[in-house]
Amino acid sequence: MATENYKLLKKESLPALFDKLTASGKTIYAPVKNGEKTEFDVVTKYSNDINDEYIQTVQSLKGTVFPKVEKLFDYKSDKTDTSIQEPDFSKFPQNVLWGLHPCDAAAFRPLDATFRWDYDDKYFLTRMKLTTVVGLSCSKHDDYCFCTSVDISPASSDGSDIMLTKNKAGDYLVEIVTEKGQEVYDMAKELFGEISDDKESYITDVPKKFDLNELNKNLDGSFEAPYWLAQSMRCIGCGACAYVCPTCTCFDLQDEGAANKGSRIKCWDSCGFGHFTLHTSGHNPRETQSQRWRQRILHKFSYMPDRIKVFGCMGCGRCSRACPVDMNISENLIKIMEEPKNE
Amino acid sequence: MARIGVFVCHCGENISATVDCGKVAQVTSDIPGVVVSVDYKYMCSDPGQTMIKEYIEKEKLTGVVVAACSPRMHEPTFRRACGEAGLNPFLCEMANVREHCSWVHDKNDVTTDKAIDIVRTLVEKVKRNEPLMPIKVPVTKTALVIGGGVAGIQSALDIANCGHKVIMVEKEPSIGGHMSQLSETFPTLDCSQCILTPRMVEVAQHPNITLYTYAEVESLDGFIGNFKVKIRKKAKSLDEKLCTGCGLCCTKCPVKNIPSEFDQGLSNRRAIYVPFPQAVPNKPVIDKEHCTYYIKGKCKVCEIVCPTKAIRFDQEDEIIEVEVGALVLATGFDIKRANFFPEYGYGKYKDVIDGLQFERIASASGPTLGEIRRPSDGQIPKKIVFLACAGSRDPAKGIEYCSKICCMYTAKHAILYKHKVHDGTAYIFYMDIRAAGKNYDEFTRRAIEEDGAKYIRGRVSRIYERDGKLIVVGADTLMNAKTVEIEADMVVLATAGVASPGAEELAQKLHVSYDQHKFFAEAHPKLRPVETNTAGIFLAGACQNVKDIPESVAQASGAAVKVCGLFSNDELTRDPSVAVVNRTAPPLFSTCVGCFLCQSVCPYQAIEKEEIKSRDGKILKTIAFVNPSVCQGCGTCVALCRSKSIDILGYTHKQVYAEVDALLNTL
Amino acid sequence: MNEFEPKVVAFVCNWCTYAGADLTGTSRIKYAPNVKIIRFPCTGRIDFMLILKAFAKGADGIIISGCHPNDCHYTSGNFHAKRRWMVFRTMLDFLGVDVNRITFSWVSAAEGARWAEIVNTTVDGIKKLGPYDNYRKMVNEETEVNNG
Amino acid sequence: MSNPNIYKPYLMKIDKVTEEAPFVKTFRLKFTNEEDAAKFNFKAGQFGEYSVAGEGESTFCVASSPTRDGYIECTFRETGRVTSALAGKEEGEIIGFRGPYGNTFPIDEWKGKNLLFIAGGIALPPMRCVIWNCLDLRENFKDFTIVYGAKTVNDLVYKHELKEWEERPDVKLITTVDPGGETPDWKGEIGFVPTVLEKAAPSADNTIAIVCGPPIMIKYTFPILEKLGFKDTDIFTTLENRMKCGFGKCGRCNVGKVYICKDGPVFTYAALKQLPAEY
Amino acid sequence: MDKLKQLAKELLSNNQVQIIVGYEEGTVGKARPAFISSPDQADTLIYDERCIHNLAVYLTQHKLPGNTKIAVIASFPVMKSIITLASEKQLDENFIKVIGISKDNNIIEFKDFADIERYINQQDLSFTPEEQALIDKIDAMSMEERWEYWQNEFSRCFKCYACRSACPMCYCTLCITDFNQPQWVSVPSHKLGNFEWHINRAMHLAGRCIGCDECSRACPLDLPINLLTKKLSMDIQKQFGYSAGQSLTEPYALSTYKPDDKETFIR
Ligand SMILES: Cc1cc2nc3c(=O)[nH]c(=O)nc-3n(C[C@H](O)[C@H](O)[C@H](O)COP(=O)(O)OP(=O)(O)OC[C@H]3O[C@@H](n4cnc5c(N)ncnc54)[C@H](O)[C@@H]3O)c2cc1C
Ligand SMILES: Cc1cc2nc3c(=O)[nH]c(=O)nc-3n(C[C@H](O)[C@H](O)[C@H](O)COP(=O)(O)OP(=O)(O)OC[C@H]3O[C@@H](n4cnc5c(N)ncnc54)[C@H](O)[C@@H]3O)c2cc1C
Ligand code: SF4
Ligand code: SF4
Ligand code: SF4
Ligand code: SF4
Ligand code: SF4
Ligand code: SF4
Repeated sequence: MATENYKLLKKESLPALFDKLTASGKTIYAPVKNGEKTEFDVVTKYSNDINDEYIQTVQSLKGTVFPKVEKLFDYKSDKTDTSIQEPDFSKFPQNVLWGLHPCDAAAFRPLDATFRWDYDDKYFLTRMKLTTVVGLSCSKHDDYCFCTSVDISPASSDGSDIMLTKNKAGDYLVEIVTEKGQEVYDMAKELFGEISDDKESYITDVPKKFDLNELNKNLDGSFEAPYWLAQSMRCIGCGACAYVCPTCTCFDLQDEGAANKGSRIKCWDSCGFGHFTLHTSGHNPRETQSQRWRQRILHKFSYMPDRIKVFGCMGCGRCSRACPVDMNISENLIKIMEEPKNE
Repeated sequence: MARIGVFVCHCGENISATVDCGKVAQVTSDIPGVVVSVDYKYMCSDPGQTMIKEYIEKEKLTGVVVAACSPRMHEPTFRRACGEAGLNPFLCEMANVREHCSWVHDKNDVTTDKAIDIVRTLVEKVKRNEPLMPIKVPVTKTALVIGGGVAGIQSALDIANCGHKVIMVEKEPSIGGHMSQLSETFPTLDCSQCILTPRMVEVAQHPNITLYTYAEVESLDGFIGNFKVKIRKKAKSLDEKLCTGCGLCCTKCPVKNIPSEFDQGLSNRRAIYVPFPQAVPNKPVIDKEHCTYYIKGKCKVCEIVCPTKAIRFDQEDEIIEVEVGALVLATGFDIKRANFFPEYGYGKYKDVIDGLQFERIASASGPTLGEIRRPSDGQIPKKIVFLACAGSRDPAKGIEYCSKICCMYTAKHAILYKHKVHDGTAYIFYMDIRAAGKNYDEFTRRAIEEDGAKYIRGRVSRIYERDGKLIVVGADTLMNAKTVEIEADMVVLATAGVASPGAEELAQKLHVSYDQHKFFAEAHPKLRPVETNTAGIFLAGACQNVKDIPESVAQASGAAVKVCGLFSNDELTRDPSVAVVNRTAPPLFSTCVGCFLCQSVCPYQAIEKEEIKSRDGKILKTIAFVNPSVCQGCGTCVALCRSKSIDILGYTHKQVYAEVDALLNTL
Repeated sequence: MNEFEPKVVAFVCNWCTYAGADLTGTSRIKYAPNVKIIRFPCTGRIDFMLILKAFAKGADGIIISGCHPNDCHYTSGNFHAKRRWMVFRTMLDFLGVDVNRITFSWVSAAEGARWAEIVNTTVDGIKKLGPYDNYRKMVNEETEVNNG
Repeated sequence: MSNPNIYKPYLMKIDKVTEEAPFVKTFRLKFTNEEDAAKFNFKAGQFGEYSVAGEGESTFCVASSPTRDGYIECTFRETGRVTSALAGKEEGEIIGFRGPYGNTFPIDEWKGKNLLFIAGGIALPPMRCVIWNCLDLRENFKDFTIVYGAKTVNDLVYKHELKEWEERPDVKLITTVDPGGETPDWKGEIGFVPTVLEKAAPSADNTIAIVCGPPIMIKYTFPILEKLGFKDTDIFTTLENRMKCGFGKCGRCNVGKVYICKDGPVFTYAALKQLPAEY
Repeated sequence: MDKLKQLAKELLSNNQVQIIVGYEEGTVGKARPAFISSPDQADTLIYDERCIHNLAVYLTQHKLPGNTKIAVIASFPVMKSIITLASEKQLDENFIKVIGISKDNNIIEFKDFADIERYINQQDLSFTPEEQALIDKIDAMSMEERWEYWQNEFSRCFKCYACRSACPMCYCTLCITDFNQPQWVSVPSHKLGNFEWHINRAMHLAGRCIGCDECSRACPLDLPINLLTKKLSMDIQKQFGYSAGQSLTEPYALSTYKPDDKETFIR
């Protein structure tokens, strides 16, 4: 790849940048080392625990825009009157998500598409609007990663507002991708320099395991395919995969509190749960785990691209890492690709 | 749609003195679902009740909360009133603002607020109450009495005389139990058999009593009012209809050396035998274990001699099934025997005997025809030592309880001995003399004072033989634990009374509880001493605990009254507050997963298995089922069930949850 | 500021403690009004979840009381209850729940004075412990954004 | 409002409660806020999320006709947490409603046709909306036939309206109850809906059939309609799948690619045939 | 383990069982549960120290076809699970063949469940010092510290229920968390909801937990929730002398009692 021009952010400038962001009222999430593991956490200052060479966290940052539990509104009511108190949307936090890998940054696309589909979800969209994504190219990967198979590259800046790539010296090559990115840059111009370099050379090489569009075609008419059952035998139907996934959006609406006061809450749910689709009558359209596994795959790789024009998988491999019984998604997708197409 | 009426009672001034009843009514009228809330001086008075009834009709109330005294006081009153107004009585609840509020707190706002909270809680509960119907179960008016000792006999006769059918099952060839073995009885010293035999005959002849001797209960199913019992009639090898009881067979049987159970091994019987002359029924049975024909395949002497050809060698055990509405357990007790007292040489020395053996020796119908002669050589013992508490109250032997009868019968034995052997000396080792009972203490004093029994307070450590004498070594605790040694001709051990041998097994068959000593457990030690935990099964006599005859008979009559009380109804009406296992739409059918952990917590064995079957009879699921006729509504199962599959009517999850919520929500 | 008045819920069985509390009333023995009673058929019916629910709904303390051992109207409900509490209490303690806020007691139908005493000592004890803020904090936790 | 909150319900006052059958009630609901009322409109077949504070939301179709202004109605059966709580509400109390969601019956396209309504049990509500809508525009349509069945006489909902329809000369109403469900004075048919339908044999010519009912009834009714000559594009029905949001986000109701909340609940038999078995 | 493969082949080819639940090579160096239904698949079976999943969980998931005989490869925890499940009437002995694997990796063929019971009772069932140490560490904390510790841990939980799904003893078709009238356990994964969930889980497994640690292993967020049930197991063993998975017939610790159960806190 050719050499290009980048802004340069020196390693030493990071503390100052973080201080500025914090001072401007932003909440910063960054990948923080904790023993063997690295997980996203809120930080107010730059520290050496912030890991810019992690492979992947267990949990994504989905929760910053689609919290695992979100209060929609409070209500109060008595015998004759009821009132609803919405949250103050203007008080929603201004988040800077620091150091997400391209898969995670890209994951906001399907979230956005879902929460915008015909009906705008004010909660999500407000949070998203207040969020600045600082992406980080991947210098490492593991066998679970398969971003290249879902048309994302370890260096792609799609979904990020600012894109960082760490160079040999440990400094960052910076791309300003969006206006929001520009704002951050403008806020701390003095910390940035200029450099020209070839960022591709610092990036890990993730092998491509399958072709996304081929897969999409293969899935057409696969509804009755026998492989769903074969693949899902071991699946124990927990929600681990969906809960770590940066793009899964299934949720539940619940009331909490008593009749006179309380709140309505939106909280994560998973299509893998047996009672997810259970009718009150006892009938369950997705009664078996294989039907639910099929829903998971088809939703991401067939229904979403069809209905909202975006795939529901970013190749981060989280679900495969988290699954207690090794339901490795890319392995299964490859197997589906290998199936003779049933015409 | 909830339409609740709240009725706040002043109870004269009992409530209104500290609680602002008007305010309670006013505030509670704002609770959603409350359509009327009023206060009144005396709710339980006629006008008060009429007011409630009128509101029920006028306001079409779906629930009533009476804020007044304790429900333990007036719940029936107000529920009846509601019922009369056409509201299901179980849709009425009481808020206890008197005992739990006005009487225990001072007059102030806090007290009024508490009253309001109590009402609110009950309003939320009653909103979730369901109309309940009292449970009705038909009653089969036949009783089964198990055990034909004096207790069983008494119960059977009492019940039969009330006009109900009774089936009696006795495992021995004759009824009579231990009492028939006794010589004379304390404290009156009347002849045991003389008073018992007529009653035994009455049992046999009573038109309402069906007697099965040589029979045992095989299994029990069902529940109060509706038991199904399988009875095993052991083969007697005899056609009882043909047998006239002439006894010829028993005299001709060549097997002569079987120790007689009735005489406690002090005499012998034949292989075909009647246990004792007054036996009821007075017909023999063949003891298959000892009969030569059954052992070797030949003999048949009895068959040959029988004038009516009543012997049936090919007879087999027969299982009959009967339906009964109640059971009386009267299987009695037993006493500890050989092996249990190696230190006393019991079983080793022929002249160390137990109390029952002494009874036989003292009995006019016994092996010695009532003369006190010792087993070894038939000599009349001149010095005789009685040991009370042989095994009883002895934790080391595992029997920490008092056998209750020994003190008395030992005194009796001493008296009987002195009456028969005037020059003899009776020594009695005892721990304490327990003689509580009408004329009991007088009786023991008589033994000491009139009949000169020598009471020594202390334990016997050892008995051994020396020169044909039994040396009894003990300590006299009243004499500074001085060692006492007595050269006795005979020793009688008042061995501990214990549960009858098959008690545990029987209890398990019948699902009644039993204590650690295998005596059957009463439902409540004070208030329900003749009932078991299993509704419809009652206790009589020594099977519950060792007792003497008067106590056994009294309890037996008590049990009979319980049975007759039960039988005085064609149907049983039970509190509908029972547990139910939920049912849901298929394919789940119920959230119960059939772990049956609930089964073992239920104190009443009310939980059964229910199979849910498809149309073609395939078992789809096995779930728990609570038999509403048996469940007493304690709810112990409810709190155990993890998946919340059992609920208890009247105290449902929804109800109690709402109560907790309401009580705290606005506090 | 007023003195802290704790909210205490009592779960009692119908046959012994409820009747015992009735006797307290009949005997006109005064006790702290902070305690409110919910009636159960038997201690065996009391689900541990109700205890948690009471805390969640704002109770500062809880009394659970039934018949003395061997006196259970249903013979063994209280024995079962006792075992469950032994286990449940261990659990609560292990989780850092303040088990001193739960009084377990046996109060018979004849022990009216004892009921008053149990209530008063419980209320005093909880006054000393103060409001159950830890639990309240957990309940009132804002369901706001977090990273997971 | 420029940026409405799609989760926020309208507050509705219960104006009238009608007990239809055991465990089945109809609520007439009025907006507590005039502005909301003025802006609100819906079409036959659409549904909404009804909520009880503290208990949650639950999905029912709007059972009243869009031609009747100023209120909406819903008919529901008490089955679970929310519906039980709803059933406990009285006139004058407030509940929440958000909607309308979903597609509609193409009533405009039915002009000049015969209409055949076939309903079973509690499934009459979605149908009732269309029936009244069409009756209010009666002149647009030709023959008007309603076949309605329930388990027992007691289970028939909208009893007063059934009477009204029965008495109207321009409506042919056939009611039926399952064998064994009749009362001594029952005058209607006895038999299952499909059987009664087959017997009545309405003409398929220029006729639109609208079928709502329990899955088992629908399953047996479609073949009979086809046998009678109905085209699958002329047969309409509604589908129900569990849903939370009502607008295609919560992930429950889809049947393959099709979202019942957005692409439904109204489907033609022809469309149904294309769907995988996931409802 | 050639013997294992051999045995599997035999069982399948003479139709003694139709399915074998065992382990196979997974991805990225993991082992994972496998379902073998024909002799030629048997070669994929493995057994080594990576094979830690408690396979008993599959015996109550009604995914396996009914009326077929199933063989299951059973490490020690699996054996204990099977005994507990059988004592709770969840397994039909006639349809389950248990291929035990001893601690030193030898195959044990069990005749019946009673046979397993016997085997279990010959093993050392005490808690390891490591397990004890983990519990002791928490026990040693002050009440406030314990509260903080668990609040912290629970606040991470997002209620994916992997812990429940992975536990063989959590076989309820409708878990208490799915029960909504009343809503015993708050659905959302906020602090209270999580707290309620974890107490419930622990109490429901009190004395039933066989100590396989599968729950915390399954937890993607590594919550040490196995300590809760372990603590209770220890306590119940100490107080009532009961340990799960030891007996087919002995009543479960919390569905029985002894009149002389000793406690110190009831007034
Ligand atoms: C040595 C001695 C002296 C005594 N002296 C006196 C005295 O002087 N005064 C006095 O008041 N009391 C005396 N007693 C006590 C007296 O014997 C008992 O109170 C009395 O026998 C109790 O009667 P019961 O019917 O309960 O039991 P039992 O007499 O034991 O009768 C039980 C009957 O049930 C039958 N049975 C047992 N199990 C079964 C079964 N599974 N199925 C069917 N039938 C079964 C037995 O065969 C027996 O016939 C004395 C006891 C002893 C041991
Ligand atoms: C388009 C459409 C139109 C409908 N129209 C009507 C109509 O007009 N009239 C009518 O009566 N019905 C209608 N229904 C059906 C109706 O929505 C359900 O019967 C109703 O929602 C059940 O009510 P519930 O909330 O009381 O039940 P519950 O089952 O108690 O539901 C309460 C909530 O708890 C949750 N829940 C329920 N069961 C479980 C479980 N097993 N595990 C975990 N959580 C659970 C659910 O999320 C539910 O929202 C319609 C459904 C749809 C999709
Ligand atoms: S695929 Fe794995 S993580 Fe997902 S539900 Fe199944 S077992 Fe759980
Ligand atoms: S499906 Fe799996 S790999 Fe894809 S984005 Fe979700 S967690 Fe990552
Ligand atoms: S009711 Fe509960 S405890 Fe009893 S068998 Fe069913 S699930 Fe088990
Ligand atoms: S409520 Fe009590 S008596 Fe009734 S079934 Fe349950 S445990 Fe048995
Ligand atoms: S597996 Fe972990 S995150 Fe999931 S519910 Fe259990 S404890 Fe919570
Ligand atoms: S947590 Fe309790 S109710 Fe839920 S599955 Fe486990 S044991 Fe059953």
